[in-house]
Amino acid sequence: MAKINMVTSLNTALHDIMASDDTVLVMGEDVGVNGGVFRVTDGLYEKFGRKRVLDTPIAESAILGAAIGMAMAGLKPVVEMQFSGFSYLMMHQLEGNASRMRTRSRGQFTVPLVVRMPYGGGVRALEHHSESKEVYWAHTPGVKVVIPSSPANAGPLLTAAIQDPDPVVFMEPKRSYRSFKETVDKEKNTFAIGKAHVKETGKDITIISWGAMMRDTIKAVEAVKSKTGFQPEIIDLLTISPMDVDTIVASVKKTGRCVVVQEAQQSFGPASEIIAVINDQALMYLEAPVRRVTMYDVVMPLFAREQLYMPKVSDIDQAITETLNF
Amino acid sequence: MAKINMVTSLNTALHDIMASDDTVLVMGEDVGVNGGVFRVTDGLYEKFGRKRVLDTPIAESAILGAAIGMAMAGLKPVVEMQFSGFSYLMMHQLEGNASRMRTRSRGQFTVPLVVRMPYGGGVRALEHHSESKEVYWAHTPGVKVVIPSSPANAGPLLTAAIQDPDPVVFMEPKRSYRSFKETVDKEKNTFAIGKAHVKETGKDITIISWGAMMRDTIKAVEAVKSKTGFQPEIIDLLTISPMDVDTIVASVKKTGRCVVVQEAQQSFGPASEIIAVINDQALMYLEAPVRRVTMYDVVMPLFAREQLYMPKVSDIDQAITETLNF
Amino acid sequence: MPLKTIDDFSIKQLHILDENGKVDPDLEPDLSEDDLKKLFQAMTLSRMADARMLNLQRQGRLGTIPVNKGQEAAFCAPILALKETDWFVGSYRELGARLMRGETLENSLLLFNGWEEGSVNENNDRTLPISIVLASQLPHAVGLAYASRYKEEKDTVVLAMFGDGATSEGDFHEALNFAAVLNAPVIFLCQNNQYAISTPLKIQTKSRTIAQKAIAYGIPGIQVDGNDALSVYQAVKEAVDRARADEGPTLIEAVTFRMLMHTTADDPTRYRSDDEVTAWEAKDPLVRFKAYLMKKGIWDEDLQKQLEKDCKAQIDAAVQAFESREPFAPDVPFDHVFGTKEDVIEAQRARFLARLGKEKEHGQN
Amino acid sequence: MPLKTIDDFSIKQLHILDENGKVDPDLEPDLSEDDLKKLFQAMTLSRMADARMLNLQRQGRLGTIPVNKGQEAAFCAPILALKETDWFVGSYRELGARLMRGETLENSLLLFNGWEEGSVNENNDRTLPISIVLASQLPHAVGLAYASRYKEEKDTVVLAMFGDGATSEGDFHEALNFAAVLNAPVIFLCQNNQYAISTPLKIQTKSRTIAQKAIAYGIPGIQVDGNDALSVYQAVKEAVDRARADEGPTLIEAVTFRMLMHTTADDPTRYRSDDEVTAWEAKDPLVRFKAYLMKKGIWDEDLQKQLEKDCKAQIDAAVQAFESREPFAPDVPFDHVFGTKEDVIEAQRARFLARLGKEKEHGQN
Ligand SMILES: Cc1ncc(C[n+]2csc(CCOP(=O)(O)OP(=O)(O)O)c2C)c(N)n1
Ligand SMILES: Cc1ncc(C[n+]2csc(CCOP(=O)(O)OP(=O)(O)O)c2C)c(N)n1
Ligand SMILES: [Mg+2]
Ligand SMILES: [Mg+2]
Repeated sequence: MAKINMVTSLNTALHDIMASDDTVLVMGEDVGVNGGVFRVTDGLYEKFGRKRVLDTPIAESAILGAAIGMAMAGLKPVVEMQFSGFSYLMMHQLEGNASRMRTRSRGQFTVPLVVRMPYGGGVRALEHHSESKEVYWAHTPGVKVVIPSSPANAGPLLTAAIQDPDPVVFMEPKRSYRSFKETVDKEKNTFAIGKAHVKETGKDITIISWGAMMRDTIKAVEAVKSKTGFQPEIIDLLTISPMDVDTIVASVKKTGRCVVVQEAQQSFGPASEIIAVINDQALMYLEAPVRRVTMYDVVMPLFAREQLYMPKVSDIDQAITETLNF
Repeated sequence: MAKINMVTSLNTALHDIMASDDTVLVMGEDVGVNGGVFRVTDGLYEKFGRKRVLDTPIAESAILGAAIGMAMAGLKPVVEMQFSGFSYLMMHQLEGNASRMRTRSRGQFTVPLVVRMPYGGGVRALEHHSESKEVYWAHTPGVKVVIPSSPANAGPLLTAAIQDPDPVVFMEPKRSYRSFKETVDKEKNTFAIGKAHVKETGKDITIISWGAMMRDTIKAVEAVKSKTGFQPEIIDLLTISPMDVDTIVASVKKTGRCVVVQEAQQSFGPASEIIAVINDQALMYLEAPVRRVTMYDVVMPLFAREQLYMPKVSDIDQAITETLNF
Repeated sequence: MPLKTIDDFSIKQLHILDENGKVDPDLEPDLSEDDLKKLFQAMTLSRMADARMLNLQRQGRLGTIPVNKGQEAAFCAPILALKETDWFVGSYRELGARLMRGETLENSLLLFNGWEEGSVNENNDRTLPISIVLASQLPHAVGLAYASRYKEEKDTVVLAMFGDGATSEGDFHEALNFAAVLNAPVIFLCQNNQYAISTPLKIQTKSRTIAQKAIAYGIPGIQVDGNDALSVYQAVKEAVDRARADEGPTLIEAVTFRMLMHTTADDPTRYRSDDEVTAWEAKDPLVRFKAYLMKKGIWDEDLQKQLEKDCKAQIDAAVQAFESREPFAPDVPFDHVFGTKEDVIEAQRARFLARLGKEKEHGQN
Repeated sequence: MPLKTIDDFSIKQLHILDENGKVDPDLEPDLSEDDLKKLFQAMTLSRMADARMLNLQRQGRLGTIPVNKGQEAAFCAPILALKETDWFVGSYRELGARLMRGETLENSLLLFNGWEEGSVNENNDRTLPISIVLASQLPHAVGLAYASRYKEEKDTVVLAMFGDGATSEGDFHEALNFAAVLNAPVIFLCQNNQYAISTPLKIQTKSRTIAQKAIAYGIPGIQVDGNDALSVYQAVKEAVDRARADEGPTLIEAVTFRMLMHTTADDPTRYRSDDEVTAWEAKDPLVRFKAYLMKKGIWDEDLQKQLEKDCKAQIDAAVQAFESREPFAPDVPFDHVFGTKEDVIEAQRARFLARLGKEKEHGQN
């Protein structure tokens, strides 16, 4: 199997599922002729045509709103928000309709759709192009929030999201789009919505991350390992909500220590929920405070300063070391 | 001093500040001739006229957006969202502009405005009229989030919010609008944005709540007190963000136990952040897990079931008792 | 080439039946006696059910309701132009339309008594539940319409309703623009009842008509007398025909009036005069339509009495069924968060049920 | 009263200068020689600065930038109709307009190199920073305009710019409707450059013009040749005069073309043909305006050479200043989260600075 990057992994998944399921369609700004500004939808327009690959007017609320209508009528729309920074224009459609239609209609209408959105920093972009706001969606019942971290899980998770009966916000760490390659095993997919992936089993400390930070986290772990030879348990969260609480709790009960690494701002971030579930179910096993490594509570700085503000390998290294030594 | 309810407290604060500061204006749907659907803006139109009390078209994004423009031009708009459930239509104006203009322009432009919104359940309302989504705003840097809990703090905090140099989301627990009365001391105001209020000092357990749940929390405390004679420290959070971490941490260091009561859904809720700051700074003082009493992670049920789903006095009582006995 | 006119537009208004029930013979729609009666019956049922609901609400037997007296022609007549397989995407103030679409009055009562279960339309699965976030249902209509062509349902159309206030929302604009670009078979029908709660139309928009907003999207727009069932029907019918023939969306403004309060939580005396309301009484859509049927010789006072009796019986039965219904299971909300079983949710359900069990033991609830 | 026309509308188009610089004498605006030259100089500076920025970006000395070649008439001419005390509310593709409003090129370079500090306009505090969330700046314009009258600034107006793509957003609609209802003195100027990234106008909207969207709001709308500086100026001037006289907002559509890529991250060959671009070359706004000035006898090749030399010197100086600038302090973002000192933020600043200090010690950064 050839190694591919995350864009190719996502693109291949879209090609495959559209070929096999003609209720799947793709829509958004510049997703057709242009293949998407990051080229995730490249080639779909040529292959599946205008009816199934829709270039839309610039109207995020109507894009999601129309997709909700399509989903209620039995289609499976895959919507692209050009950047997550523009997804807040459809917040009310997601909170008010996509997430609630099943409850509102007691299951008479359901909304199986996927909202893909590139998110996160590190690509020297303009304002609004670098945020990590998974909490907005995760704090919304009825929505699933999925964040792949690598080519190997991106395509398979996107496929699972499209097949899922519920609205899925699928956040793609744009910094990881082309930064590394992996093989993708289409035959035995082990990634499922709602399941975290234990990347490495260990006994000394639980390290939790997701999205683009996963790779920095692994680098930091390797650095600490080379110094101390500790055995970390590494969890790639993959689904932010509903969270795989059991995997987290079981791990922390075993290790007694935990570091959470997120790109989102600190306060009211996903790490807080992870800490809360550990508090609920494993507090008495903790030998040190759970350490969170996060962005600061500032408006994400433009790119001249963003590297200073995003969590760095050295921050993670330090957090792991201090937590081990607590 | 006469006892007044929360609506009167807010209404009086608006009357007073508009009389003394002619840069303050009020705008929103039905806030003028009709005095607001909850009558919080009652009488302002008659007193201050159409120019300062604007009935607007139904366009939440433009309401906030226009207010942002007014604020940049030196006015202090007080915007009403008719219900918090319709505030998500202006999410992008808040996240993308109100919260960022100071950062974006390095202080050349600032956005001193208040967005009032009735929130929360318990008034037998229709769909979208009963949610508690303070986290959406609290996870947005550059925005302050304030929630009064009683007539005594509502008016003073609204005044402080209007005088604050930043955008403030001011969430009003509609269930508490008319349910009880208090005297409001205009002379010596002790409520400030960013400061929690320690309602009662104690040594056995820290109990934190805000908004409408505060009153149920106090009822529960009284019930447990009558059984056990324990000494709780009760914190009324008042400002959700930026959070008064010092007050929380100092209290928990003293008591070693904590219960947080929120009306918002459990996952990724405000209690998780409170637990996270306790974890960061006071974990080793904890003698029991911090207990969170919350709504479930379901779409807020319509009123036939809502009482079953909102935290009840008996739930709080039980959480306190169990945490004390842990 | 200096200052030149590059495009001209005009907005037309349709009136077929005058306030006395006199019809313009050139414009009279081609409707069978049965259809005309069916429409009148639906309007009457709506009026009477609405009145009963207001009554129940005032007695504390229902929650807040949006009443709709005066708008019956504007929301019932359009349904006559639809097939069952067409989609209906409404707002919250179209009781009669929903009943025509197969919704049971019992379910409406349940819904407005706080039970989501009342949102289910057991007789038609192409009628969306009520939509409260103003204009947010309009993009859904576009998506449903697009899906119908995508699935090669060649003649399905979508009828979407909303109020005058909703036209100020961004979603109204985005949806109409989207529909126009996609050539989606949607009929956008505005119930212009002159008010959005307390806000009169002139504060809502400076355009003289809602119909002219169609020009912004390059689609047809027309204003009709919304208290004249025939005008409403005819305009909708023509728009439906165009949509079926893939000639794209239409915006229709039905000019009508909300005779009572916005909802039972509202006090209209705060913002409008009795005179204004009285002036509209003369235009009552039911009175006018009845006069038309009588003039046509297909209606009389005996039929009227019988109809009222039937409606009352139907309403009584619904109220009876609604009030004698066993409560639904308390934990149903957990069933519908997701279409999959999720540990987080199931753990919370267990906690919820345990708590309920304990409360039962202790005799609380 | 049957089917009758209740309103008529027409949309006009203004052309003053043809592609060869020949002016329609009846429509020629009343502009002084100085103003005409000032405008041409601004357009030239904009063109040359844009080209240099593209160059710098290609060399990795700037981040992603939105280039704007071809639109100079459409965004520079309007500024000539403003006073310094009027407000300018732009989007991101109006470099020349911003320079005319007192923004320094050095600051533009800083901004597009990732420094918020570049957003500050030291010479004019009524020019908002660039706005990236499409159409979201339009409601701000309405608020600024309302505030000017509230504060009894009797003749302040607000000029707002946005693209053709932005007209599909809900905020466009809400803002224009709001402005109309409030009678706010705003000039809404659409830079219709035919594309929104890869999306051509016909996928953006079905209306033949953007100008006709004004009809939806009951306000005047006009289309102008956006590559003709005189037409743009004249239409804006008339709208400004109306706004100053409290006659309300206007929508102006300037028909122009984006000659290059959307931003430096874009590859326009994926979605449009060379032919299409070439056809627009003949309409270049600078060529045409220069020919007009020459015909008028107020411009010649010597002046042209001098102008180009001056612009180059100015640009060189700005690039030089930009590249030799000391970096700003790293912790400035903490200064601007709030206007008050907040413990949570200051604690994080301390942690941030401590970390930086440690990194300095360790020689990292
Ligand atoms: C997005 C949104 N904002 C505000 C409200 C609150 N609200 C409910 S009904 C209403 C007035 C609607 O007026 P209109 O569209 O004319 O419909 P009508 O009620 O007259 O039928 C308002 C403001 C809402 N439901 N949704
Ligand atoms: C709300 C929003 N959605 C999407 C984008 C991404 N985006 C940036 S520019 C652009 C195209 C804008 O086209 P137009 O309004 O015609 O302006 P132009 O770039 O042509 O000047 C898009 C889709 C954005 N900036 N804001
Ligand atoms: Mg109305
Ligand atoms: Mg454009």
